[in-house]
Amino acid sequence: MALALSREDLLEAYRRMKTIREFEERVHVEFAKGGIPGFVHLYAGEEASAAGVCMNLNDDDKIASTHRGHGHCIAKGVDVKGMMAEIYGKRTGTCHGKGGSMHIADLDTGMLGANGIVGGGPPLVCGAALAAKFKGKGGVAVAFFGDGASNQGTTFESLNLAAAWKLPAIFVAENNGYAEATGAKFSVACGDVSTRAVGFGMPGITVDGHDFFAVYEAMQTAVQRARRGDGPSLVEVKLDRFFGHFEGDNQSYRAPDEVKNVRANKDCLKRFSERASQQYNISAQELTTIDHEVAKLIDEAVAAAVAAPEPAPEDLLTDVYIKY
Amino acid sequence: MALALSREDLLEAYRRMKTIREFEERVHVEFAKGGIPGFVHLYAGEEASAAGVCMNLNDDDKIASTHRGHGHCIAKGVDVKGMMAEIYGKRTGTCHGKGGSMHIADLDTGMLGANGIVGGGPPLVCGAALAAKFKGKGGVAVAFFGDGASNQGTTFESLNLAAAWKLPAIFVAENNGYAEATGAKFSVACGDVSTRAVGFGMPGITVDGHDFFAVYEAMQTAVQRARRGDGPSLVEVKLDRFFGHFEGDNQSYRAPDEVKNVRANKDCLKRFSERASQQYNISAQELTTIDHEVAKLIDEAVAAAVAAPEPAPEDLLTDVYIKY
Amino acid sequence: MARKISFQQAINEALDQEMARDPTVILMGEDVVGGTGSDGEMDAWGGVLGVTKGLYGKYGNRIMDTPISESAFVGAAIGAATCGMRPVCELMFIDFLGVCFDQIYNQAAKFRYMFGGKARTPVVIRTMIGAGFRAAAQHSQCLYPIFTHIPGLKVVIPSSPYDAKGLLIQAIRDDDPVIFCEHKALYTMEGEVPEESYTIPFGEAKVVREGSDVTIVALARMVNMAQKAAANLAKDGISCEIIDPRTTSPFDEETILESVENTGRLVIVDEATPRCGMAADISAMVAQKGFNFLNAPIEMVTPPHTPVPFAGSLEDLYIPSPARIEAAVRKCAEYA
Amino acid sequence: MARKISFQQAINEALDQEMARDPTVILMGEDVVGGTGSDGEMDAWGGVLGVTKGLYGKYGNRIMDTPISESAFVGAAIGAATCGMRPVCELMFIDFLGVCFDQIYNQAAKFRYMFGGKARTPVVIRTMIGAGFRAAAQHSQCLYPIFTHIPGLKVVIPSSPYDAKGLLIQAIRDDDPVIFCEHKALYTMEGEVPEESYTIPFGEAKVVREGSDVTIVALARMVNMAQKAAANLAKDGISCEIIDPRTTSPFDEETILESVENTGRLVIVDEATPRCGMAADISAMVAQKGFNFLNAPIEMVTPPHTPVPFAGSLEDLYIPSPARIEAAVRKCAEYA
Ligand SMILES: Cc1ncc(C[n+]2csc(CCOP(=O)(O)OP(=O)(O)O)c2C)c(N)n1
Ligand SMILES: Cc1ncc(C[n+]2csc(CCOP(=O)(O)OP(=O)(O)O)c2C)c(N)n1
Ligand SMILES: [Mg+2]
Ligand SMILES: [Mg+2]
Repeated sequence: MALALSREDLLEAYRRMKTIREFEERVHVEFAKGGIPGFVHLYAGEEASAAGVCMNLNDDDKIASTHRGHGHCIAKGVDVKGMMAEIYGKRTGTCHGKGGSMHIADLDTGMLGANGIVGGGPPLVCGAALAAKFKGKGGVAVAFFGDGASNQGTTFESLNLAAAWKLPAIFVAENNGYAEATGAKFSVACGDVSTRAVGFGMPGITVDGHDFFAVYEAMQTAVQRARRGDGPSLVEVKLDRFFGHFEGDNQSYRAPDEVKNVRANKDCLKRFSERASQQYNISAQELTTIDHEVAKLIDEAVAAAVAAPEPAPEDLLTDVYIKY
Repeated sequence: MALALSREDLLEAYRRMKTIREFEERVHVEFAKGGIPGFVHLYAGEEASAAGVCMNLNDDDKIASTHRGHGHCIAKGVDVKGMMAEIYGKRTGTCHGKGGSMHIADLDTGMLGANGIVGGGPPLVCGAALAAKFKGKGGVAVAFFGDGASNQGTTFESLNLAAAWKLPAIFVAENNGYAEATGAKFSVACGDVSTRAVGFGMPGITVDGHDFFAVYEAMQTAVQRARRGDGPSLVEVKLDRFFGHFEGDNQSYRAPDEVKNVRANKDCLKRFSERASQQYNISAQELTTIDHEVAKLIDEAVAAAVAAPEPAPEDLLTDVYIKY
Repeated sequence: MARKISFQQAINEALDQEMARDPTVILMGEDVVGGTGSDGEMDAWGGVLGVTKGLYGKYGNRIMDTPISESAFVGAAIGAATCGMRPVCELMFIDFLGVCFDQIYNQAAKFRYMFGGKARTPVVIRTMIGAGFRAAAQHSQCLYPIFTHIPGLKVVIPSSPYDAKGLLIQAIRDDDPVIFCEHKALYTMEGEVPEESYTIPFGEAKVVREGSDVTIVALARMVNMAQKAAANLAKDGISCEIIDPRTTSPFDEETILESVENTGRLVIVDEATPRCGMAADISAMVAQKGFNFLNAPIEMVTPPHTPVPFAGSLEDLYIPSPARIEAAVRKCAEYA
Repeated sequence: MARKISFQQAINEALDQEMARDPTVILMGEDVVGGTGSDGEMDAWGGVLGVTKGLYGKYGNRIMDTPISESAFVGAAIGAATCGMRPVCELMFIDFLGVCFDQIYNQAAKFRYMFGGKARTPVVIRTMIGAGFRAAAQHSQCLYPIFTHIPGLKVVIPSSPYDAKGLLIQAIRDDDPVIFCEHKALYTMEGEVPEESYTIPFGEAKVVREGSDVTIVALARMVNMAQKAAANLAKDGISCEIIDPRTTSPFDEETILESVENTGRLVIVDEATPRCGMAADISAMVAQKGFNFLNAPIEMVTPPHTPVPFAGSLEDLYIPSPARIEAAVRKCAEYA
């Protein structure tokens, strides 16, 4: 493996993953208390994917996300406090409280938006990749989508268009085995999503999404290919979510103890820490320092969000058009 | 090859192909004269596909067609005179003149409709196959679609749904190399459409669409599989159209002499006749007799269509709902 | 008939009774069973809000989970309908019509006309509408004006458990394609519903409250809002007649025109956005056919021409409220 | 400025001039080049009716053929717009909106609002509308009421070569998503068009003909039909004022209201089907805001609530004709 990661990079990767984890665990708690409105889909358990992908990207690169978008946002560098305020529907939120959990976007950091429409992102990523191609500076665009979204026509079309136009796009299928309560074993008729790559004339690979390093490496290859102008790739990341489809889901469609086992044996943070210490000589101390910083950040984010003002009534009518 | 075709079957297959050819050549001529309104897409050159597929089907089986639907209709047994009248927009037409070339349907013969929407048919075929499955009598449903339509999201989704539900459906990709003026070499990013089958967990095969026997055989396998309850298949048929995308197309996007060569060397009727006489002992006389009958039928169809009345003004408002 | 059940139970019961009665009735949609291909229990969800829960136990494979492929499975429902089945297909939220709309308006809606009267497409598409859940711009729309615009479709929008059951049974037995809109904020509403099966014909509006000063036309959750406003207005001696069209296509013009003939004043309350919306449609009809009845301009109470905002404070402003309805009625009533 | 060119040439010229001016303007759609991946010549088609022909020769890869994947390429245009390009994307016929609608109304239209004002999506979707080609139910619709219904979209519907050029240039320079509707029966219409580049602002109706007895509002090809009717009516001393709104969103209410204030009578002619349609929308607006101006019920001349039939004899009955417009105007003028 030709990892291009420095020690600093690894600490940064850990920080992003840990921030996602803490963010989601906390939103879970706060939601249960009743403080957070709407539909909320948590990313906990899948952190290695967002981080493994985004550690390959820079600020000019773009990503499009899904309904389960918090992790992608954090990994791409969206401000955590703005996100938390947004989830609470506050005026200080990333989208001034008008978008909420399913619509966090931050074009400045190249985050083109979470999306309430399954399969909504891949076409947009074709466009972002096309713009990058015209700009000619080697930028790439990444579409995250789930196993469920892999069956949406918009996703298929985008794979083909990206190949036909030879776009610098990477399609990251986050296969967590479920679309809501429906198993991927049923819904993805070919088994692995990556099997579909050949039907679009692009390379496809399946990697263990509990392993940051595996995701990072597969993405590295795909990103390099895209930056070289050789076209798109499909990277399937197999992983598991720690929580239900959305907050409030009792998950009886999952096997008994499934989540417990996942948390015990497939925790990407644990795996990362082990390998970081064994192979890269990163100390427990270093990680614990990050843990504390992250915990503080999330505490502050929640406190600020709770204290922040609601949007003003006049906000209802603004931002529909630039000029009308 | 385990062909189940009797001599009578072969003569019937020839009759269908010849009828399609004559029908289309004549519509071409009449269109140029100005007698036929609207957008008309001719199927001439592709007859072996429609016939090779439909000779495997019975009246209970269903097909869904495309904008280029005349051949599928004739092969499935739709009344030729009704079709011609429909294309002329007459009250005696299959659809009483309200549908036209792009919307000929005849549910009684299991023809669910031509379709003006590229990719409109495959979802409907999933439904027809589902209905057949519930009926439990071994019925199947076939979706015809082009290389262009193979890139439409609705088509991809249908392939996956048919596999997930294990439907008795067969997807026939008629790859004539073009979607309007756009080459399949560009638009189908993987080359052969059949390459996509693996991404939907179903068998895929590519056959020579100028060869009735090749199409028939591949379909036989697929239909048997479907009737057995083993699920869908994707059959790609490679062929060439003799005319432009629609009437009026000057075809400058095709190579010089391309059509001439196709007509000279890849005419499915010629190939059929040769093999029919060599291998199945069918005489030129027998075929000529059919030719004459077909020519007469088409003459009569045109004469009747021209003479037929326009729809009545009150027809404008009928048939929107069964009851409103 | 004192039995009270919820709107959601009324829908479940309608489905249950029709499936029991007619073996060609089948159900399909994302997680309408919930659990297919998973390692835990089947029927874990019974629809994202539990509306179809329990039907799998009774009808097994006649209720089917689908991949997230709306074009394919909505189209499959339509195709199966043309082949003798009576599918009830769930499009989870009406907001998702954009990924399957072609099958609905270019296929199902037009078959009968294009095919010269030969097709029969008895399909029902059940779908959730409406704001109020803090579900933001892509899970809160009404959008039924779009379906109402399309010739060949029927559009049903119940406002009570009683109507939900009777209209859904009618929809399933109906031979034309029907879009059946369920306002998610009504699911928990309780009301009297007969246990036996019954149908409510399409195109017959319901006079929800009789009155003589101002006519209010409202659909779905807005009927509720209008009732609250009317109760308040009654205290000030303003008598409102509330009419719920129940179906927007076909549409009962008569009941509304008769009422406006009496009152001379009309307020239309609708949760869809205003441009080419339902309120405009009804207003135009009355302005043409009831021109002489009108003693005041028609008032329309709708959300603004904006997407649905997420924050609760904004969403509450977005949705027509009893207070806004009251104000519109007063303005209309006072006009001289 | 005596130069006359066709509607179709006006559109080609607008695209050409904007591509020359601004390198971020790119074009995409099915066969907008025509010939990609084929064995013959490139730019063989230049669009299915030749509207973009010649641009490939000038701008090469800035104009791109696409697979038949409307969701992907319309979405790509939208995505590229959010990343600094100004794509002009062709949806061949508006009838095909059903296979890509989500990207338009849930994505492009809502980004700016959902993202709290941070997005900018300067995309233009050019698309053909209208009947008259014997193209039947799936290639002849108007459907712009659906786009007009959606907050966040702008909708432009030119009726002359001059307007087509100026409005398209405005659309390309506009920072919001624009649906640009081209009536296929107008492509060959000739008219005076300046060679230089110019813009026509959105939301400004055009008084196409001045008159004092009856106001006629009409869009696209219906402007033509209305002019024919008005010419005939003038012979009988009925003076019609014809107003073309040119854009349905934003919508110029004032020009119409002012005219109705003068005439007291309004006929709306529209080629879209009537329910929740454009005619109803305009009617409702006037019935509310111009109630006191009206001396007669508003007349609406539209197709019936049916799909578009194939047969020429039926299609001609379907499309609002000068004769039907005349009759409506007379009825309106005679009302006392
Ligand atoms: C077009 C569309 N269909 C259905 C839904 C409802 N829905 C939201 S999330 C979801 C499941 C998505 O599954 P997957 O893509 O695997 O992502 P995951 O939730 O597992 O991260 C569904 C069906 C939607 N939002 N959009
Ligand atoms: C959804 C949709 N997009 C575009 C069109 C316009 N159109 C009609 S036929 C056609 C090409 C179809 O190509 P293919 O599927 O290969 O069929 P062929 O014409 O070669 O038989 C196109 C783009 C359409 N009718 N529907
Ligand atoms: Mg999943
Ligand atoms: Mg083709």
